[in-house]
Parts: sequence; C-alpha cells; structure tokens
Amino acid sequence: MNNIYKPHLAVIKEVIEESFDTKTFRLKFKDDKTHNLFTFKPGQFAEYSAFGDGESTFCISSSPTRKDFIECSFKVYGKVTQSLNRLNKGDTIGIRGPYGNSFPLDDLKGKNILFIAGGIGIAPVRCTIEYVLDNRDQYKNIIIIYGARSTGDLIYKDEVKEWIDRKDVKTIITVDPGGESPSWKGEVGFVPTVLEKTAPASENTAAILCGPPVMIKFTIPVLTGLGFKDDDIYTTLENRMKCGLGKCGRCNIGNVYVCKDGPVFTYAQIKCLPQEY
Amino acid sequence: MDKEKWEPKIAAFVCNWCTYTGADLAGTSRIKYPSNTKLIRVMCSGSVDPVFILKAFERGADGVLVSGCHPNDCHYNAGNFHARRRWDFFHKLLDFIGIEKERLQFSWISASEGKKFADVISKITKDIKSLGPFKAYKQMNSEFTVNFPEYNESSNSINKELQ
Amino acid sequence: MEVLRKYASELLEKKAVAAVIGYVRVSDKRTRPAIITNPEDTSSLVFDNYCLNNLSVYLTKARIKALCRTSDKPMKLAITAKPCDVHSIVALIQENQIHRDDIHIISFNCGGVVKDFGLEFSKETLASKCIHCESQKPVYFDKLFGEEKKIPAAEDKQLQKINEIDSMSTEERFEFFKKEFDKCIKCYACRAVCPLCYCQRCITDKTIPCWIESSSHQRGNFSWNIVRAFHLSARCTGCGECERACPMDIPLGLINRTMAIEAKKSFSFVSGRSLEIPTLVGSFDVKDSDELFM
Amino acid sequence: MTEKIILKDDFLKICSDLLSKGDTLLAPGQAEYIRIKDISEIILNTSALPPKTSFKSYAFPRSEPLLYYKRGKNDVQIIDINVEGKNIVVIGAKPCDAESLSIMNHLFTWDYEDEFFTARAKHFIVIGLMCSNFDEYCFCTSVGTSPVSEKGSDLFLIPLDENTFAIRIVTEKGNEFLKPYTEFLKDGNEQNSAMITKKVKFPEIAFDKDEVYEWLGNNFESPKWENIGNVCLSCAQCAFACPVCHCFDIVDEDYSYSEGRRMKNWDGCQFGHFTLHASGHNPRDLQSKRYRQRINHKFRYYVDRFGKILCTGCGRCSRGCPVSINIKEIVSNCKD
Repeated sequence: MNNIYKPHLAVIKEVIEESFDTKTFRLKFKDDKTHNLFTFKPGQFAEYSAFGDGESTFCISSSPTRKDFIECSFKVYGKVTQSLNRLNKGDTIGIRGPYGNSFPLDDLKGKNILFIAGGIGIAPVRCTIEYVLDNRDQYKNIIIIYGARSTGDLIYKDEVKEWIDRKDVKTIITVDPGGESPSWKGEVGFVPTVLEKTAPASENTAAILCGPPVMIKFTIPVLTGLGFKDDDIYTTLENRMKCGLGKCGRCNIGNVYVCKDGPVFTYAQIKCLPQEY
Repeated sequence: MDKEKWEPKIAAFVCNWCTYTGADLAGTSRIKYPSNTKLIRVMCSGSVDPVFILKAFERGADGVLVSGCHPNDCHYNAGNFHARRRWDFFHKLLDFIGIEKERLQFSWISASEGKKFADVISKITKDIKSLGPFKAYKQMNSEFTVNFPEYNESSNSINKELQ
Repeated sequence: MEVLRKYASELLEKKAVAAVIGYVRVSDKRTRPAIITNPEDTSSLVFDNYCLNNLSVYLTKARIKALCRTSDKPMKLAITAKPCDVHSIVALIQENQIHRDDIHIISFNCGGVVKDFGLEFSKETLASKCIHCESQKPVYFDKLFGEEKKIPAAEDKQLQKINEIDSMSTEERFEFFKKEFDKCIKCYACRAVCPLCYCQRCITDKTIPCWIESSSHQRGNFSWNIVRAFHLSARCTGCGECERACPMDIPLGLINRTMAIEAKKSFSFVSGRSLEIPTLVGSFDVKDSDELFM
Repeated sequence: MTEKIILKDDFLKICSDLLSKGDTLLAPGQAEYIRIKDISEIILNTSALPPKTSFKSYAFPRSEPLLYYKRGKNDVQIIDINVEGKNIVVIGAKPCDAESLSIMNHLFTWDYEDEFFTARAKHFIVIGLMCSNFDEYCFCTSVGTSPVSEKGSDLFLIPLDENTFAIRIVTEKGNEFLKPYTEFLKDGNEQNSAMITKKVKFPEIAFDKDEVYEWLGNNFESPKWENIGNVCLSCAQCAFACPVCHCFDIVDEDYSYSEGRRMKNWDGCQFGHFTLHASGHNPRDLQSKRYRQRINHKFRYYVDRFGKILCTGCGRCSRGCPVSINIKEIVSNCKD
C-alpha cells in the first residue's frame, strides 16, 4: 500500500544555531536513493516529523541547486519545534514532501528581482536567492533587503555575508530601530522605510517578499507606490496544516488550499481571497 | 502469567517535604522494603493532578500511591487538606467506574517516619501482588499496538526494510 | 408568556440590560436559545415544558465583556433560567466566573421539561433531572414568573441504574463503563454544553505534554471520561445537558449523579444551592475524614 | 440499469450466506449502523429516519494508526501499515447515506490518493433502500438527491409489497455481487417499481442550491453569520455525525517509552483550536467565522473543487444539535 502519510527518514548531519531561538538542520536522507530522487523547487515546503510529538510544516530553506544537504530552519515555538530543538547531530527525523507550489523562477528569467525578507521569512527567500545566484547569468539586477528585529535575530549570517561580498548583488541588511548593537554597520529602520529609501526601479522587476503579516501589510503599499504591478509581487501565506496534501481541511482560505494552491501567491491572487488569514 | 514470578509496578507520587525525606530516612536507616515502587517526587500532595495517576495506569503501572505530609504539617499550609477532599472523590469515582480500590492508595508519612514508609510500601506491594497485574487497563493499551521486530541499532537493517 | 415578553422588552428599552438570553420557538416541540438585544425581538420569547436547554452555558466572561462592557456604564445581562439552571448560575458565581451584579435572573416556577427535542411532553418523556427534582422554585432570582406547578411523578430509572451498577462486581463495572466509553467519538459535545466546563483551554487541548490522548480509542476515551467526570464531581449541578448532547448516548448522567450523591452523603453538600457556602472542592475542613489515608 | 425481483426471504438468504462467508454486514439501527450478527436483525424498514451516525466510520475510522515508530538512541524505525479492505455490505442504506462514500471519494483521491480510505471504500457494497419518511430536518431533495435516489448505491431496493422487493442493479459492482445469486432473481418490470417510487412523498425543496452558491460567494461578511455564531456552542457534534465531513487531525502518541504510533483522528472545523497557529494567531477565531467556514465548505468550496455539494441532506447535524440549530433553515436563509 502506498502510504502518503509516511515520511522518509533523514539524519541530522549538522545543527546550526542561527540565533537564540532559531536553528537550522542540515539533513541527509538515510537512504541515498531517496536523497537523489528528492527534488523540489524554491518555495516549496515539507512536513518534518519529530517522532513522538508530531509533524510540523516548514519550507525547505536550501537551494535545489545545492544537493548535498536539505536544510530547514525553524523558530522554537510549539510542540514539534520544541521537540526538534532537543535533537542533536546524528538524530533521526522524518520528512515528507515536497508539497505546494513554488516561486515561478522560470518565468522570471531575464527580469530584475527584488527580494524582501523579514525575520524568519528569510528561510524561503534564502532558498530562492541561492537558486538565482547559482543561475546568476539568467537574471538581471538583484536586490536583497533583509530586516530583523535586532542584530541578535539576524540568521544565516554566513550566507548573508556571502551575498554582501558578491559584487553582482546589492544586499541591504537592516534592523528595527533600537535593535542595533554598537558595532552594527548596516541600516537601521523598518523594512518598508528602507525599501522606500532604496527605491528600486519597478521596470521589468519582480518582487518576492516574505515576512510577518504586519511587514507585508506595510510593504505592499510601498511597492505599489514604486510602480510594481500586483502580478509582479509574490509572497507566501501560511496556515496551520496537518496533512499538506489537501485532505485534512484546515489550511483553506476561501476555496483555496494553502497546501495545494500555495504557499506562493501573487498579490493579485491574495486580493481576491476572503479576509481569513 | 506466573503469579509467583510476576512483580508489580507501582508508581508513588511523594511530597518533597515529608514522604520523600521519610524515604531517605528509611534508606539511611537501612530498613528493607520491596523495590517495586518507583518514587516520583512532587512538591506537594496537593499538586498531584488525577491525570498523573491515569497516565501512570496508561503506561503500565499496576498500582499508584500518593503520599504527603500529615494534616497540619503541609509545607504550603493547606495543600494536603485540599488534596484530601479531592482524593476522596477521585477514589470514589474510580471505584464506581470499576477500578479496584487497592490500586490507588494514599498515605501521610512525615520526614521522621522511615519505618512507616517501609511499612506502607510493603503493604501496597502486598496488596497489588494479591490483586495481580492490572489486566483490564493493559488490555485497553493493546488496541492499535504492534510488536516491533528486534533490530540492531548499528546494523543497516532498517534501511532495507524501508525499501 | 406575554408578561415575560413585556418584561424583557422593558428591560431592554430601559437599557437596564444589554441583552436577554432566552428561548425562542423553532417548531412545535422545539425551542432554540437566542441572545436578544433588540426589544422588538422579544416577541418571540417563550417559556414552557420544551425549554430544555441550560442557558447558563452562555454566561461566559468573554460574552459578558463583549455585551455588557460596551459603554462606560456596565450593563447587566438578563437570562431566563429554570430553577435548576439557577443552580448552575450560582455555581458559576461561586467559582468567580461571573458576578452576581452582572446577571439579571428571570426565573420561573417550573413544571418539568421534556428530555429531548422533538418529544411530546408527558410522564414518559420527562427529563431524568426533573424526576428527582427538589427545586421547583429558584433559589435566587430577580424576577419570578408563573404559578407553582406539579411535575408529573415518574419512575427514577437513573437511580435504579446506579443501584444496579453499585451492586455489580468491580470487573463488571469496569466492563460496563468500558463498553459505554468505547462508543465515545471525542466530539467533546459534553464539554461544550456544560456550563461549568468554562476553562479557556481544556486539558485535552493542551499538548505539551499531551495528558489526554485525542484519539478516540479505548484508552483515550477512558482518560477523557474519567477526567471529565472528576473535574465535575461535586461541582455538577445535574442539569443533564452532557447526556442529552452526547451523540453516542453515553450515560454520563449516571456518573455525575453518583458523584453528587457521594458529595451529599459524605459532606451533605449539594452544588449550586447557596451563595453563602463555598464550593466543596474549592475549600477544605481540617476535620475531614482521614479514613482513606494510611 | 436492470431491474429484478427478489423475495424478502431470498434476500435474507443472501445475507446469511454473506455472513457465513465472513463479510461484514451493516444495517441501520436506532443509533448507528449496527454490525449484523444474526439476520433477524435486518429489518428493511423504509419509514425509519436515518440513524444518529452514518456508516462513514467503517471507511474512515474515527481513529486509525497511520504508522508505527520506535525511537532508538538516535535512530528511528518505522513500521508501515497495510490496510486490507474487507468486504462490507451495507444493507438497506438510507439514500442520503448511500451517497456519502462517493462524495468523500473525491477528496481522498484528488492529486494524492489516501489509500487508508480508498482501500476500505472500494470493498463496500452499498445496497440502498427507498425511504418513505422524512421529518422537519430532512432536505435531501434540496441538495440534488431524493428518497428514491440510487446515487451511491450499487444495488437499490424498492419494496413492492410486504414480501417482495424490486432490486435495481445500479453499478457493475452490484451486478458482480448478485451473480452467484441469480437463482433468487426474477425479471422485473421497471414500471412496477416506478409506480411505488412515484407515490413516495418527498420533502419539500427548501432552497435552490445554485442560488445558495451564488449568495455564499457574495456574502462572506454577513450579519447572519454572527447571529448563528452567538448561539452555536462550537461542540462540533454536527461534524462528527455528518456522513460526509472528513476533516482530520494527525497526532503522535506513545504507548511506551520508545514506541508509538501516528494517529489520524476525526476533527471538527467548529473547534476553536482547529486552525490555531503555534504563534497564537487564529484565522478563524470566532464561532461565526467557523460556522461560515462549515456552510461555505459544504455548499461552495467543495462545489468549486469537485462539482459536488458536501452534504446529503440527511439532517443529522440539526437533529442532534444541542441548541437546535437547523442547517436547512440556515441555508434556506442564505439569500437576500
């Protein structure tokens, strides 16, 4: 019997402490065959199991172009993430996926891309950035704006440093006012403010944004003000999920299942949805 | 199961201030008592929730003991008074639902009563032994359970099974 | 009935109360709870033998806050309550869920209610709580309607069943309840309709750690039903809503009533009868019996 | 579709043959579809109202394990589960229940196939029985079925008189099922049974389903939802009694220190924690929103996706509602 709820087992090869409450697991499937067959697109998510405590949904934060490991980042919040937090290098977890749709990076070829991420929302964006950087010649100008509450909340420090060092990418890191440390060299200010200051051209540009609802709420008007069309603004929605397969009936917003039709939506699509997220 | 060889599993929720110290005293005084009881230290007999007891039964305990300070000796003034009323009801409820009274017992043991601690443990062990294993509850556990094949952690057999 | 409607509409018009929680007729033998804020809507209010809901389940902190604390001057919430429902209100006040000053109790002299919707009121269909009812007059009220009525006498089958279970052996009792609890589908309707199950977050919804399994297998059902019964023992006022709401017909009333009988026997305490004495499990007496303890 | 005639006694003989073969037989009882142990329990009463619960739990159990796991020191072992469907014959299914599995099948097979459901569902033989009674809660005619509807049934029984039934063979599966028993069958005339079905009183059509669909699309925000939400106690009894509600929860539970199982349990969209995020945010935090979701899911979202109404009009949710909320009344009110 083909059990769609059965996860593949994966071993934690490395645990990276990103910040005081965020961790990244570097995972490798126990079974090499599964590891090679596991393909996904940037933006897709998976269900990670901590056996004994249940399953939780996070995006896959590593790029499909870097096949050695699968990475996932999570903030310790609920039952499953607390349980995952207790695991160490060498422990086994379960992965089922990938599920959902992805950022349409094939359609965006030949365009400029503006990435905007806030907080833990950097996870799916990082996957996309890495994918784009690995295929750098197919895309035009790339701007990354990444904001966090404080310097302590910034994650992916190594990756971010790599982006900053690259000449072909413009990277702006910002922390909320009051969150900066004395040695902080980046910007200080909320993401929408920094975006306004940067004022990227909207011509032939797609914006990929991901972050807390309040950031999205204030960033979208700025983007629209800069001349971005609704169809060119991509963001992700999250809802509570159990199955990830469109069966369990809790992630829907109107008649749209976030697990099947999402998590990536354009702003134009979101505008059509009822206010229930 | 051979009743002679079978040893009961008993969970005891004991108060930190009296019974646990009493158990210490029993130990330092070299008083012998049966080793079937697993002590779980809690801060007060009043802080033991009935679900702890149910959980103990669920996980295979044959009997449960809750023990605290004597009335008026509570470290928190009134914890054991509250507990006393509560356990009265819980005991009656379990009795009505069909769980033998002896499966769940209560006692007051002070820090100086090492001998009493040993006696209580001996008594409850004897009681539970004569009742036999708590089959009724264990049968409920067997619904939806499977027996795992033995496996060696170092071997790679799991991978093969998965394919 | 007219006096009730008039009284309710006056209360609303005078802005003495923010809303009236009452019964409205749906069909011949059915009523439905309604929360009425508009004086005109009071014309549909009813009270008769088919008003079997215990409306005190709607008296939650959140609702009072939402309805009665809208302006500077706090308003009251009027509730139509049968004498037995008043007991639930008393219990809620005792447990500090609501304040007596916030509630305007409109009560009735009660002649018994039917046990479930859709049945014709008669001796046979009398709710089991009415058979052994000792409080046809409310203990507390702000307004009382109706004349004193007699509840038709009927056989107390519930008590017979309790005695029958009492006379069983321990194993038989366990088997009996195992069979009954096995039917449970964990819909928690018993919890939803219970006025005294007011916890914001029930212990079954707590998952870290998971004390009561949400699966409806035998083990999970047993834990849930024992915990539910224990949390209500000596608090339950015997309104019987849990048993009525249960889609699987589990005799929850048996357990609740047994515990009430025990409370009366050992402590001569009956829940929800007086605001003067504290609740049984919320208080203690140093002279309580030590019989249970070694 | 062909029609045959069978004597009641012969039909019961088929049932006892099935019983001796070890098949599971279900027939409507008072509270639920009971598992038949003796053929004397089969009543074939057309005038009974639907029992309190449907037979969906035989295809979609209220709790079932999805897998077993064992945690080692840092290793995990999984034991997979193989659901083997056993033959289940539902005898005298109410027409409103008969359709339930085929409606749920859409959900459990789209995109990913949930074989826990399909493995069981494909072994079902549903023998429907005409229904000649309805009460104030029945509204099968409003959702496109009827007391004489064969939808979802493999075989459909219509009583011609006390001792004879017309048996309509609706599906190929039903045909296969009857093959060993051709000796009991006589050729029938469709007109005879049509005479009977014509006489059956149908519940009045309470609402136009397309109108409701339209209204729900335009009235996501409506004061009507709030009125219901005020009264509803969020007990989700309606979802658990519903023959087609299919939302579920997945939880892990240990049964010993290192061993456990992952369970799939029924869940209800009326529970406050159904959509509660770990962060504390809840998209459907009010009962009015949850009730709106329930009605919309049944009469709009499911139609959007699968072209079917997620409701069979059995009226169970209303019959059992502790505060007597009537779904028929609410949906009928879904108009301006």
